[in-house]
Amino acid sequence: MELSGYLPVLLFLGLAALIAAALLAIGTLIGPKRPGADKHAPYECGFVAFEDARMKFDVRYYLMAILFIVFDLEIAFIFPWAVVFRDIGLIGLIEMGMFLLLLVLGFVYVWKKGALEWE
Amino acid sequence: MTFEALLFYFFAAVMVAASLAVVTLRNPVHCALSLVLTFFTCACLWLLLRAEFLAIALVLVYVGAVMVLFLFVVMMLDIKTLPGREGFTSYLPAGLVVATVMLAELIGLMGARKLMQGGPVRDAATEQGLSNTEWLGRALFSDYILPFEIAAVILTVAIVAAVALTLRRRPNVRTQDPAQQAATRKQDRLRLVDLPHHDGSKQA
Amino acid sequence: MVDNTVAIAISMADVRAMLPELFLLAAAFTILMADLFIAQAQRSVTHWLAIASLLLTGALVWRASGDDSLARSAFGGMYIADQVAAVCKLFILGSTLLAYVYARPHLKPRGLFQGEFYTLTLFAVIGMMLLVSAGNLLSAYLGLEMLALCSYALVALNRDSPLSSEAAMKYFVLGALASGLLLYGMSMVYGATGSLDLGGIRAMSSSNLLHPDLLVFGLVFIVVGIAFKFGAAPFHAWVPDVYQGSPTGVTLFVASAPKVAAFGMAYRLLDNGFGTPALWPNWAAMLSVLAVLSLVIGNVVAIAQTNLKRMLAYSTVSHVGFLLLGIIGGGADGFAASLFYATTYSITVVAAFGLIVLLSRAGFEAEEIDDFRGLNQRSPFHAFLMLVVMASFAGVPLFVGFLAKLQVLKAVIRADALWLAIVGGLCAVVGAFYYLRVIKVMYFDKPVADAPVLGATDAGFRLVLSGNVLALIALGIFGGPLLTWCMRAVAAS
Amino acid sequence: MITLGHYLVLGAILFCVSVAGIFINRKNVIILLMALELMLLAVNMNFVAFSAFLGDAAGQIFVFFILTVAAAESAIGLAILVLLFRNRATINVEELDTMKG
Repeated sequence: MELSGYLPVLLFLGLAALIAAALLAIGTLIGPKRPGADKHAPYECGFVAFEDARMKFDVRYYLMAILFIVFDLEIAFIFPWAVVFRDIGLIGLIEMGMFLLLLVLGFVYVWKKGALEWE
Repeated sequence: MTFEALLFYFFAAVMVAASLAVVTLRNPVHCALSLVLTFFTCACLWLLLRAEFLAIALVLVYVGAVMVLFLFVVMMLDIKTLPGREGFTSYLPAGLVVATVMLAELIGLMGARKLMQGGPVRDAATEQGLSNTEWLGRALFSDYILPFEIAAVILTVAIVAAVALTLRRRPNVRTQDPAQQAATRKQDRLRLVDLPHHDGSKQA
Repeated sequence: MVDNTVAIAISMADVRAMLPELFLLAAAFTILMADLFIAQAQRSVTHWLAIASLLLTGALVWRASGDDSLARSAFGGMYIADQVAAVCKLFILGSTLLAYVYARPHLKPRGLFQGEFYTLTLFAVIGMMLLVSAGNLLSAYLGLEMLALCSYALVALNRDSPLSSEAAMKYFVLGALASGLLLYGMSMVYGATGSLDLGGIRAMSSSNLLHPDLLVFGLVFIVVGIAFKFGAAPFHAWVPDVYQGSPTGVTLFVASAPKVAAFGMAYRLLDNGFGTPALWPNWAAMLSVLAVLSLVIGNVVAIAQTNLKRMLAYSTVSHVGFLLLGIIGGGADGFAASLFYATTYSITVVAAFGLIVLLSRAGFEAEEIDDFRGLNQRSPFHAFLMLVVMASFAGVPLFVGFLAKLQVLKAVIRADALWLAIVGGLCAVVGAFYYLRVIKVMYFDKPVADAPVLGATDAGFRLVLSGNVLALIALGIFGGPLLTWCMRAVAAS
Repeated sequence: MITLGHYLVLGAILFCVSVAGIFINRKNVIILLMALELMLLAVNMNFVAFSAFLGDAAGQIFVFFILTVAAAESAIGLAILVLLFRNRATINVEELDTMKG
């Protein structure tokens, strides 16, 4: 593997960091700052906010995130399999079939339990 | 110093700083974001080690999924009630001493000085004319069949455990069921009845 | 075009060697699916399916252990099917079976009689079977984690209990820490030997190491990791909380079979991997410290407990100390003594928690030692069963606990560690005190006015429990065959 | 030149930071879990470094499995954390002391 292939990525990252830092710096350096109570209020007109904007997340997001992790990992396993698929032949296909079967059964479990429903 | 060595020291410095931030910052959201930075710089270091596949997998799985989960949970636990770190400073000196002594011991015991005289990193995959992913895939799907299948079982266990622990059915939720709405017939909602006249006779 | 095809060396022999695990895996997934379609009223179907699959798996293990035509190692050395693995697996399956029988009357009235209890325990059993058959650091790690992940979830299964979730959180944090330490050690061992295969590590460590310093360094972390998983002092902090905090039905499982699996892991890593004469003194010295600490801390703290589950937890710590004595002894005799200890302990402890279930009923947990006050007047038969269990724990002659303690003490004496044997003997005497206290409370104290009546259990439950307890006496008097079996197993492996 | 030793020292530093994090953190279980992730990262760093310098695939494959298992592990750990918060309304390590003795 040649690392030089990643040079554009590195340059891109460096440039992105540079631009982000520059924009923030310009904003803080030359922007006018006249703080006041009204400026800090969430809404300059209308009601005063009833509660904190940081509301609690629902637990269902969490369940979705877990399922996402599991299937993300599944893809992470499928990727190298697809790359070498031609070399490992039929046994490779059976292996992946087993792997997917087990996870599909897990998926059926989640589905039947109703964890995917958003009520 | 070569450019690669320069990159190593840069990423290593960022990684150590970010990992220190994970354990010392006050706000859990900041900690989680520092952990993201740690994972990311670690992936860069793995690229320097020619472990291309793992570097990408680390970013995809950890930065893309696991840290999202961590952030969800931080958000789920009402942030106002999260404890501060009042006792933090009292444990800090002891923790620092323990960590420094342990680090010195670890480095001494594993003979790091001697290990620093070794040769450069070997790129076994390229030597065989393969990409890193091919090299790993060929080993993974031939010699590691059993662990590969066990991994599927472990992932299923994680699903079952997570659902068993956190899924709660709410009994009193009223929801719309579009399928049911669309399938409704006129007869289900509308009933035509003959109302008798006040004199008791039926209308003609 | 160049032929790049990878030769994959897998044959039906590999699959046949692993048949028990594969069968149980299929059964676990079948139960996972079937349970989705079973109404709560018919949940017993899941129960009986789980018991049937354990029995059949046991039969397969039994048949495979006697079949010499089967491969002893499969999947390129990832999986080892030797006699030690067979003995461990039979007792893992057996004590899980007993745990199922005893757990049902406890789980049912508490709303915990769910399919997840059965599927998670079955997956944990598969993890344990893989762990005791591991021929490679990777398969050992995966088996261990499968057991651990299921255990964390099982401890937290009672979702509305603050105690359960607190115990599960502690268990999780310390368990994950232990895995981290174990893995750090494994990475060092890999660096030193360039191999993940336990046989390969053993071969390399006696000849040409790449980095000799790293091997012993890694070994330290591996021993600490094993000690954590065993619950040996000073890494025992999770044991009492998990025993007390989890529902008794789960404690039944977590306290019994995993101890046999932990022995299996120690045997694989310390004997198959690091069993060379040059490495033995290194880990034996570390284990000696852990064993003495476990014996002393476990026994002394247990005296102060008023909660029976917590007392049994500290007594577990001390029993782990005894178990480690046999491993320190090393060699075939030492490991055989430990194997005997682990297997008999697993069926003793499951009986002890079974008796706690018997005295519990809906809305009431018979956890305090005081709940057993005057049990003899209320139910002489159950008081007698408890007497046998406690006497066996204490190591009173004629009971199986005595025979087990004798074997491990002999093993350390043979290894020229007389001082360890003396510490062990003294601690056994101290330990006898708190077991005898339970017996005293049952026989000589007056029952309190609002003494709990025995919980509702069916005849099958009582029959199995009585058989379980009688086995403790039978093995105490006629324990020879099991002991010989253990010795032959270790010698042949 | 960057050698195996450099990477191992880096792994050791990460390991010590995570142990220190576990020690000084008595207030928040989430940060404890993050420190545990750091420890696994230290392990992975060692494995990848050894694997790269040995030219052996086994180490990198082990890391792939550690990533898989650790993701499953943190999913279950966070599920327990959610339960704990719901039952006890705290995730303060020092307040988790209902059981004593």
